[in-house]
Amino acid sequence: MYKIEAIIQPHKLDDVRNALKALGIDGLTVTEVRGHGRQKGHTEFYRGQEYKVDLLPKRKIEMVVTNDRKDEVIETIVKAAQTGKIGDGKVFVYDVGDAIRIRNEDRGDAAL
Amino acid sequence: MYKIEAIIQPHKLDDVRNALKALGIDGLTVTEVRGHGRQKGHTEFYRGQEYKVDLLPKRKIEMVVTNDRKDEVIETIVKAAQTGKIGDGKVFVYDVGDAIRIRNEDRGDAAL
Amino acid sequence: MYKIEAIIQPHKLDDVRNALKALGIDGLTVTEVRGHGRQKGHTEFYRGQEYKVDLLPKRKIEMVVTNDRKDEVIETIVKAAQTGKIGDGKVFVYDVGDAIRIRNEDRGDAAL
Amino acid sequence: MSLRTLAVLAYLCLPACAFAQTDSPLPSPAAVPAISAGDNAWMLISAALVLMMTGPGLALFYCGLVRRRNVLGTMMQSFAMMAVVTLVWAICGYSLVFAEGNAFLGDLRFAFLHGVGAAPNANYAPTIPHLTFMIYQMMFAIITPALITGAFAERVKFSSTLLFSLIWLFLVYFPIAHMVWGIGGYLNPFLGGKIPVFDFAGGTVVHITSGFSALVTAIWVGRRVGYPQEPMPPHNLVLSFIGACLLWVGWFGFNAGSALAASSLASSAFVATHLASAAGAVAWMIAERIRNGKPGALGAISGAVAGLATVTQGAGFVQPFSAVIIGFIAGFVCYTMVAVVKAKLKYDDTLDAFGVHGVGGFIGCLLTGVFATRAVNDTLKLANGQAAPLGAVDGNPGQILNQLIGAIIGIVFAVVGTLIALKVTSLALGFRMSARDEDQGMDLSLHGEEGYNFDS
Amino acid sequence: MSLRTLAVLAYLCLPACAFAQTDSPLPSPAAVPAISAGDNAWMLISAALVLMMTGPGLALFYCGLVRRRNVLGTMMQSFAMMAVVTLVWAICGYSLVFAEGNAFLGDLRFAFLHGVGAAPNANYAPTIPHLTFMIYQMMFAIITPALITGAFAERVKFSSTLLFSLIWLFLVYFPIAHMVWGIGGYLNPFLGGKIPVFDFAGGTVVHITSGFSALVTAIWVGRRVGYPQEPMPPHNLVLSFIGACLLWVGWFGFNAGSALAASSLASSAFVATHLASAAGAVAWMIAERIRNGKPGALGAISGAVAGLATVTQGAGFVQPFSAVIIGFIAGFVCYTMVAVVKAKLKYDDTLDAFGVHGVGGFIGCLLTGVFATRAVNDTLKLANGQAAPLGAVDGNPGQILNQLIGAIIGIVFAVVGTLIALKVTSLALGFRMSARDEDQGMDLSLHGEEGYNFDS
Amino acid sequence: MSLRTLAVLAYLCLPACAFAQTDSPLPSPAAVPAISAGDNAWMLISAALVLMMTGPGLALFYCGLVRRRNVLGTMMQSFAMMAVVTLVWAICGYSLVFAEGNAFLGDLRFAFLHGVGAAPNANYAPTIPHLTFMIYQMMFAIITPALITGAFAERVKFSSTLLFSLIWLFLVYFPIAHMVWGIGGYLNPFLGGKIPVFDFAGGTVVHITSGFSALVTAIWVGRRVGYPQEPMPPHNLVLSFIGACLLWVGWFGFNAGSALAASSLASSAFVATHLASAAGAVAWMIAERIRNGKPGALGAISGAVAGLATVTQGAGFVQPFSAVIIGFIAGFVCYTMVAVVKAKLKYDDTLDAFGVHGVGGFIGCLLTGVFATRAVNDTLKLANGQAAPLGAVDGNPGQILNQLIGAIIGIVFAVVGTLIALKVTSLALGFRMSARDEDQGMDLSLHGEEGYNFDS
Ligand SMILES: Nc1ncnc2c1ncn2[C@@H]1O[C@H](COP(=O)(O)OP(=O)(O)O)[C@@H](O)[C@H]1O
Ligand SMILES: Nc1ncnc2c1ncn2[C@@H]1O[C@H](COP(=O)(O)OP(=O)(O)O)[C@@H](O)[C@H]1O
Ligand SMILES: Nc1ncnc2c1ncn2[C@@H]1O[C@H](COP(=O)(O)OP(=O)(O)O)[C@@H](O)[C@H]1O
Repeated sequence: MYKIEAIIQPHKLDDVRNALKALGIDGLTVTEVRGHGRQKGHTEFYRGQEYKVDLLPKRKIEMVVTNDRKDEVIETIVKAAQTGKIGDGKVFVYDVGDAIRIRNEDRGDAAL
Repeated sequence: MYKIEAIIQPHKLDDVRNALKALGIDGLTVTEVRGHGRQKGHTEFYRGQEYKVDLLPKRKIEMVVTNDRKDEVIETIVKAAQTGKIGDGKVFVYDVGDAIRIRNEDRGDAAL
Repeated sequence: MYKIEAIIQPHKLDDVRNALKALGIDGLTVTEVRGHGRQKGHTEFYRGQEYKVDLLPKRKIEMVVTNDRKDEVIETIVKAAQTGKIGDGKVFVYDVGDAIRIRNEDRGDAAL
Repeated sequence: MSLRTLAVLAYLCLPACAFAQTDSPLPSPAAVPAISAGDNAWMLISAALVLMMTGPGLALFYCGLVRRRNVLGTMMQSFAMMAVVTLVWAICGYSLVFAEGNAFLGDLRFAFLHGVGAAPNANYAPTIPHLTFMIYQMMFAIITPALITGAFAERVKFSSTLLFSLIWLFLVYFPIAHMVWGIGGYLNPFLGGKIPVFDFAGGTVVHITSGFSALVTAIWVGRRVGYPQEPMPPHNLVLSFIGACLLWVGWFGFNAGSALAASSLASSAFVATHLASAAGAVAWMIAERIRNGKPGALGAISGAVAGLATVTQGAGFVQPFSAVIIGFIAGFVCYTMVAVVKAKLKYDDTLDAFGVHGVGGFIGCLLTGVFATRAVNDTLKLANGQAAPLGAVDGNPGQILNQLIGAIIGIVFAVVGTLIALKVTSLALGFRMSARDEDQGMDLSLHGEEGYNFDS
Repeated sequence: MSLRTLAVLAYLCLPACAFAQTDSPLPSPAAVPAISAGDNAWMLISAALVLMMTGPGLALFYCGLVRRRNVLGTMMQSFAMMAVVTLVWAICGYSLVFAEGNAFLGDLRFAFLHGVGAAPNANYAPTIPHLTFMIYQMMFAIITPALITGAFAERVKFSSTLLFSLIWLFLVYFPIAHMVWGIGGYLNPFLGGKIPVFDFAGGTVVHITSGFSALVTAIWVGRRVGYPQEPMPPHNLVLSFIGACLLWVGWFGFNAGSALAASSLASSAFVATHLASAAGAVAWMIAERIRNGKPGALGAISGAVAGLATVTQGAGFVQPFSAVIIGFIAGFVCYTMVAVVKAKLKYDDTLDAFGVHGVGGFIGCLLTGVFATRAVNDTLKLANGQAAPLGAVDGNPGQILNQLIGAIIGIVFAVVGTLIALKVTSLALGFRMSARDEDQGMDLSLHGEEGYNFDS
Repeated sequence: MSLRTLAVLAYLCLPACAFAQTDSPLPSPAAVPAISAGDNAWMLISAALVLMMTGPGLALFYCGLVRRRNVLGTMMQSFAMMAVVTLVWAICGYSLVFAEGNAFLGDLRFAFLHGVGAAPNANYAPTIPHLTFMIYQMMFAIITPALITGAFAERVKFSSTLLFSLIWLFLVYFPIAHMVWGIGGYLNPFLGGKIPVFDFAGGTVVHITSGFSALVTAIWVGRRVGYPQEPMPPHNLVLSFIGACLLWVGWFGFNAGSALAASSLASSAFVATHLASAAGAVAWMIAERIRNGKPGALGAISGAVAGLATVTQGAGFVQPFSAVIIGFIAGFVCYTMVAVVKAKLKYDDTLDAFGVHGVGGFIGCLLTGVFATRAVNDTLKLANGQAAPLGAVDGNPGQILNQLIGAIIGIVFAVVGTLIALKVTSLALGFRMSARDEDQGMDLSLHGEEGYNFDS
């Protein structure tokens, strides 16, 4: 089991979700985050006072998948989220020790 | 050290926290997330325009625990969060490499 | 590759970010979270009804770094976030399986 | 149950009253007085202010106090009154209250606003068009059932709220308003009533009726799921703050407008209203400072509203510093009610419609008997043409008893009418939301919308 | 294209009209009437209410409906009108509308408020200072272009919005307002017009012009990126709710204020306004209940606004229960327009400026021809001094045709003027934001600010 | 320190003044004039509007600009004034300002509103009840200390804010208001003053005093922790926008209401107010467009408020296009003050109470000396009964000097009084919150509440 964590542009969320749905990946969790990378922020002005904002809104999608689906999921996300411009985001992959479905206490791959 | 990550129904947060407290687990971090799984979303209407919402509000609880507490923690969470209905959520378990308490630079199990 | 996850006081975010910038760490993701640990919460009153709040606002910073930077990053964060008071937060370290830059599909260390 | 019996009795009686004696002549005023542009300007703007009290005023005050998922549902409970009560009032409500009829209800001569036009109704307001008087009074009928909804907020169906409110208007508001303000009304000291109750702007008609009805509904419907173990802090006190300020401002239309002219009596009621509000806020802050160590923002605005509700009955009868005393008492008593007594009794009056309006209205009714004075209001004349003494300060302590009787009659009607309305609504539509809907929130389950979509 | 040709023609014609015949004498009233403090009080407060309709009213109603990132940009589209139109109106707008000129435009005798002072302008409002009349009418010129911005919300540059609105005022608002309300205006039945169109408070002048112009702009500018596949739910319905309530309250100034005195006609217009709003809200809720199973909060407030927009034209001419009918029709028709027709035609009128104001204004114009009655408004006299019959209910069904002609003239001016204004603006500054800016949101890209910083 | 000495001197002097000469007779008007319903309607609604300026107006304008954690604390600084100043004004404030006394303070004849009733006070407003005049003026005393709180927002204890404001009223507001507006006041040109200063609606009394006091408090209390390195963007500009719009609308009551009648002078002041606000908004937007490339929403509303504050002094004395000029100057100067000068000088006037109200009030005071004209206001008569020339445009350039003297006296009182009030408060209660409390935020540490609980 792997956890795939994708940090993407907010307006790409729907595209990515649709692509994943097409792949049969349903279980996922989304978090609103702000991020910084190579992308430059912007400047705001309040009564002439400058205020630099360099943490930009992103969405984090986390999904735990079985080993065999890892690569296609990554590929799908990357394809759906890509615009080719700075700020597109990253995908990180982690090992998962175990998974439990709270409803019925299924464990492991069955829980996903 | 393990990280236990539980994604639960928002209204179960208090129950889970109380159960964990009873177990002596104090350190935890909560994030507001939205998730999708088998649970169906709902439809909203704004001036007759339909708008399907299928990311539903959830709470993510993360806690890093020592190896020996892992199982009882999982069990406690599952018991407290369970309603038996779709949407109850998942628990995922991850390995943790290290932990540091910022206040006094304690490391490892001592930091939890 | 490691993921460093730091949970810190909200008002320490700027300090930590500046310290990391000085170190050359640019890529990071910030989440608003609420946490509980040894720190005591506070009591609110609404029309005389008491209401105990013991989940306090924190910021979670996540950054994935190459193996060789792990230690200096941790050290920098701890130094910048420390006030010596209860509630300063924790740093957790996780292994990362892989990283992909969505924009150009760079992989591994090159993606960071 | 005696209450139930009484309820049935009242229910049978009322319609009979409603259509009786429609042929008794209206006392025709000697000469038709001219319309005063100044008075009409004041009354039109007062009507606008009282509408503003319900929406956005009360809607905001209430919706800021509920949980996020009920913000729209709570607003809608007020807004729907603006829509629905308006039509009912125009169709027959106005007539049932202000037409001549019997001592308990007007007849239907003004149904569908028949005969309500440019010419003044000299019985009530000889210097403004009858239409102005009608629409001004309409705004009171709108806010009263809206106040009640605070007691059962977060757990009742929208359709049931509407049906309940409609029945309630017919069983409680229309009769009590007629009795207190209508010509020949049983409690109307100015137009031929039997028991003289002074209610300048609706302490009994609006606040006692809504407040005690609120208590009955809260008990009947039961507590919210999770109450009181689960914390349910207000989701947006800024909204409640805006609402409270607009209530304060709008209340000038409510109380000073009740002079029905831009007269010095209006000025006097304006001043009394403002002073009582300020005193109520100060008192509640002091109470919170003493009990919790910190005066809260919610406390300050609740105190102001308590002061306003409490001074409503006496606004046009009392001296400025009597209003200050009334406001202070209001702040302390309502605070105690809401923070101490309610917590003890464990009923779930979500937004304290009873604790503030019921309790405030009740003590305001009695205090009017204490502080009402002909030095402020000389409308009531003795046989010899001199102004009649009003309250205890005028040497007429018996008025306190009259006020108490008025209050009790208001309470009885409120309790009985509310029970009937609840019963009928429950049979017809059910009343409470399902536990699942309550958990999901009114916004989604009743209205299919969310209040905030900050991540869009 | 015929539209384009017509546009050019009109463009060439208008300035010629504007400055023609400035020497024709004003019909001097026999005696200068005295100012009435009551009327002046009412008109000043009405002016304040109409300003409040734009800000915060309309600004909130609109900005709550857009996505979070456009909240400030949307507010600014209303607020900028409060600033800029004010100056234009004082410089020459007032004169072009209300000075005597020809049948299509006033001359410049009142430019820079020359001659606009304490003495009343007896042609329009003999009991209030000329300055009061001027500033009251200004508020209408402010809200009208602000209404249009709802159609192209979330995707047009700020500078372009301003330039477009200015040109639009000269090409559409000033001529139509003069024709309908100005002395000698082509459609003004009270001051020597050719075709008698009854427009009490701006159904044609404000709602038809803004609504149809809105449609043109929405089609011209094209849909928002992502519309309609991507969901774009309102980001904060509480704001829209506050806005709608303030619109309702402010509309009393708009409609009842249009009596230009605190007269019984004002009371009548006040009542009609309120009843139509209530009926509109009820109708829209019923429509949503039938179609989606749930009456929404956005539906309820939209229905109220539809009722208000629709009754505007007839407010001072119709009986209370005619207003109820008008409101009901408004609720159902506008709902259908917005929920069914718009979805079919797929243009992106972001905030339904056309569906509510254009459609509501149009049917309100016709319905005024049906329901206008001398029983309410006897200002128009026959040769024999008796009140002239007004609408179909007075036995004058031909008035419906007059109203239709008025509406069509309004629409033609709106469409042609808007096309010209769009074209000129596009050439001068461009109109639409870049896709990148649209994606980032108006707040950051146009104003360099964010509406909310909740994590600061 | 000379300031300190002066402070002590003033402190010793004032009480002496306060109770002196209470036996000097009031100039009794020949005949008691009748109350005008129109004037009373206008003044009551103006009073309501001015209250609405403080709450919710100013409270929202301010609380939207602070950080989320201080939203309630900031609102409370305004709301508490509505409660506390009300009582102080009724007890003795009104008397100290408007009773006859000496040139610097009134006596206590009206304490506890003794003798303040239905009969007009002909010295000030012969056509409205004395009570109306009293309550209208009360609203000014409420907003003035509330304005000051903007300067030390986010870092001062609630109890200290209250105590400071109370002392400040006695040391600054009451004397200056008496001097400018009270009978026999030193600077009152209409009622026997020595130096004629024209202050129609409180440019000196409200804006100069509060603005300069604000500066003193900001410097005294020091900067917020983290200022200016740490960014502190406004947490909710929508709230500030609502607040600014309500300030604009309410300001009609403030300025046009200061005519104390629904006269053509009120209309004139209304127009001047509106035009200056619009011009201020335009000017500030232009300034931001030039300097940052983007006109901001905060800029637009700040400019409107600057225009309003600046035109306050001259509103009832200047022609419409003079008001436009005043508004433009206000927008540019206040922008420069706030965006350039403040940044250079590095004091932390959190919400720019000085930069907008102090600076605006000061230039408005001088510009009144330039633009005041008897063509607008002919109240001041020469010996021969003709209207006296007022400002430079009337050929009386010396008035600019008079205005300057008035401004300086206002500033001296403000600075000295504020220093004393700060010192006393600090000794009695302390002034600033602890750094820990400041970090936690006012809402939790002072009031034990949170403004928003969106996740409940
Ligand atoms: N090393 C990292 N660790 C954690 N998050 C990162 C890291 N690098 C980038 N991110 C996240 O990815 C987002 C996009 O990164 P950015 O460098 O702008 O994109 P790219 O370089 O791929 O065009 C950032 O805003 C941040 O949230
Ligand atoms: N594979 C997964 N990866 C990440 N999060 C998941 C996954 N599956 C479910 N979730 C999270 O758990 C929540 C509940 O899942 P759901 O499938 O509705 O519950 P269940 O099937 O256990 O009844 C989802 O809303 C989502 O946030
Ligand atoms: N074991 C844990 N797992 C996850 N998060 C934790 C854990 N312990 C602490 N935290 C997070 O760190 C924050 C600070 O912890 P706290 O115990 O108050 O600080 P400290 O003991 O270091 O002074 C908590 O609010 C919580 O968000």
